[in-house]
Amino acid sequence: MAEREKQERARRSDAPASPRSELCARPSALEQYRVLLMKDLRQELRTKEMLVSMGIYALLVIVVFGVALSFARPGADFLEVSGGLLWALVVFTSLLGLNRSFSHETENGCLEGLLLAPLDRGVVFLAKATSNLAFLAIVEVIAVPLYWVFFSSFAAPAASAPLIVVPLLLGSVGIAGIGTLLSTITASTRGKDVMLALLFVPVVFPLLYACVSATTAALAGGVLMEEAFATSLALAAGYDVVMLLASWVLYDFVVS
Amino acid sequence: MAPEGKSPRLPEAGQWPDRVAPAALVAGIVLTTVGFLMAFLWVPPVGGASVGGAELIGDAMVSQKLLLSQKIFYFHMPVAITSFIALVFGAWYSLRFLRTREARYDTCARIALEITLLFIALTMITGEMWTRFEWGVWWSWEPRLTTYLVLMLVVIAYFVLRGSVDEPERRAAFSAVVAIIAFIDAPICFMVTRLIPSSIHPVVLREGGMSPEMGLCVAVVAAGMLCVAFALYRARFRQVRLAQRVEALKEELGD
Amino acid sequence: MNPILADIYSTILPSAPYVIAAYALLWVALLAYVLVIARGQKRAEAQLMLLEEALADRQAKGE
Amino acid sequence: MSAAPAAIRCEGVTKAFGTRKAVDDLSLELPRGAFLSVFGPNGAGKTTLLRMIATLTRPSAGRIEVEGVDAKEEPDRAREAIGLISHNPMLYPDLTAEENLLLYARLYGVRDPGARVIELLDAVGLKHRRLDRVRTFSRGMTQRVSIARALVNDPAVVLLDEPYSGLDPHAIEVFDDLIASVRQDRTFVMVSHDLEKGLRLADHVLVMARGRAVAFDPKDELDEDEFRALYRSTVGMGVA
Repeated sequence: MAEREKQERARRSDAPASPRSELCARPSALEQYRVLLMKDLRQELRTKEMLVSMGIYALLVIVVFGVALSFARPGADFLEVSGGLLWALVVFTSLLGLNRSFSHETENGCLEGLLLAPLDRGVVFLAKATSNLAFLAIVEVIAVPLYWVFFSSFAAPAASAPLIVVPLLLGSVGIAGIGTLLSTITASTRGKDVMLALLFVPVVFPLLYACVSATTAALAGGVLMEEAFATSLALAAGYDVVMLLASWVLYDFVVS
Repeated sequence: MAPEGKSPRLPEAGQWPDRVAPAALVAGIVLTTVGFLMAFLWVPPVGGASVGGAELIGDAMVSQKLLLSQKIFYFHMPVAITSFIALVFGAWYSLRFLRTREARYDTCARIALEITLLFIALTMITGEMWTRFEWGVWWSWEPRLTTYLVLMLVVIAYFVLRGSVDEPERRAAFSAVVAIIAFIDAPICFMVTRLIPSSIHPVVLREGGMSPEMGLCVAVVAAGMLCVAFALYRARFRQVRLAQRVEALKEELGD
Repeated sequence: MNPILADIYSTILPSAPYVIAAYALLWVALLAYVLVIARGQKRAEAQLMLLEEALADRQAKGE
Repeated sequence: MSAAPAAIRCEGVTKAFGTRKAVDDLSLELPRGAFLSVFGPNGAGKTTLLRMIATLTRPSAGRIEVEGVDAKEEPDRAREAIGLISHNPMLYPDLTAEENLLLYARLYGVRDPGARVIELLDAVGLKHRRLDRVRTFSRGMTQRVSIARALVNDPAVVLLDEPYSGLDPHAIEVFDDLIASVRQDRTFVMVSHDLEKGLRLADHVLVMARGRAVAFDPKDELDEDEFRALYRSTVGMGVA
């Protein structure tokens, strides 16, 4: 039995070394990752579809917040709410972007074209997650100062306010990671917009909770800052690591 | 096994689990009844959930310890345990499906998640009644309740997702991935809501350990609930399998 | 009313509806799931009957 | 030990989910340089077979070898030998023709991507349109870029999945000429509804019904009238 297997293996390795054409040399995964990422960025730079729609959407959400808060009395209490509002803005905007990002891939069956190439599925995931992260970051860079401009009259944030960059970064990484997996799933379902929201919101709930806590702590400063900031960030980072790993492993099953 | 060739080969049934199932059902009923009687007649009264000091929840100051409502706990907790165990099975079957690509594991995972949803709903119902009475509010963002709400939403999303994918194999793969994500998400969610101190939500102390009587009662009911869950799982499995067999037969005869 | 009795009842009566509701709803939900199973079973049986009819028709035609 | 491995060898290939078998115990061996046409009614498993050969779907059982490489064990090596043209062009509409091809060329690690892409675009007659976005192309032109895309890695095996759908007669003619010009010594497998077209190009035919191979023959051993009758009866099976 084992003998036969050995022969079988020998026969197989006898077969021509590779059916690959002379023209090609297998590129490294890093090179493929770079190529895929550049593709997403170039496409976006050309159409600006995602960035524009996400940016305008963020502005609209800010306007809605403005209405919602128009009868609130300005005061220090606002700082406790503002972290949460900021994250509501981020979540809704990223939902919009995630929905968009994968419709490019399914539009002409492009995803299949990528899968035909000798390409690790993890690379596809990482490239897509990176580009989603990049777009989300760009939108945040515009939306967060805007948010500050509109609402800074309510209450002056504590001196530690610039630290909100850290939870924003951790949150965006997690959102881009798990969001890429979930949007790949929902891209080929019926009613995909609703489906993505339905899956995405409960799954990112823990991350959201941790990030809101850290953001609020940074904005309010004081005791809250000392108590909650580090713990929240550690938990958010833990979530990122676990979920990114899980998404990376599970991605193969989603695309094939 | 099924004769080879065209005859439809399907998720097996009729082996030991099906023989055990009726016994499990009886055991489940007996154990839960015993647990019920124990809870009301035997376990000494304990204070209900107490709040750290006096807290304002909803409109009422809550500080007192209430006796009878605590009896809900003896069913609330076993039901919660059962739902999580069902989720573990669901995730495990999903994993096995992804590795083997066999349709029967997909069916198993789906039914395990149905059971999960059922028991999560039970947890929410019993938990609600407790919250309503003890704190006078319908909802409180307490870590456990929040975790279960999130878990319930993910499981509901799982079934909505199943409904919106037509291709059976793709549906199975997608839902398996979601089930595994749900399984990873739940403990993280609990940890996050638990570990982050919140200035707004009261910290509910229910620990301080259970007395041996309480522990025994919870254990009896938990065992009973697990038996009931198993019997239900098996009954549902047989029914779904029958439906699948009929479908397969219809296809064979259809043309 | 006897003040002591009133005191005892006061610890039990207000919570009784919630306790009863919790237990009742628990079993109601389990029962609902059993009904779902039963309905599925019934549907499968109906389908099976259709198949039997089709088979009978086919045999009748074949002869 | 055979002298040269077949271009495509399937052994007992099955794709099943539950009781439903899309492809059922299918075996065939296709020599290098052959042109195989696969016929069959809707749902016969033609596309599933093609997708399995293309390594997009994993077979539940059996073995597929592409150019002597086991497609299940070493999908990436098999992929290097495969090009797929489908009714879906698999091109990003907002990138230019050149950028699209460059993307794929780099993914396959083509040594001189720039030159290769120009050469291919020249071959499909779209060199002068290479800086236009694919979105602005007609269906026929898109499909020609799609041919160039499939050939970017100089594959030994080219798979065609209903390539004619949505093309007008003129575009079909151009498409056929192109296929003929890139034929060289490549192996082709085509899934098509169009019996006449499939027969004209092919030197091997495979008829499938309900996942099984009803007939697999080299074309010159084939009585065409008999084949047409068989085709009609199998297609009829699917419709009823």
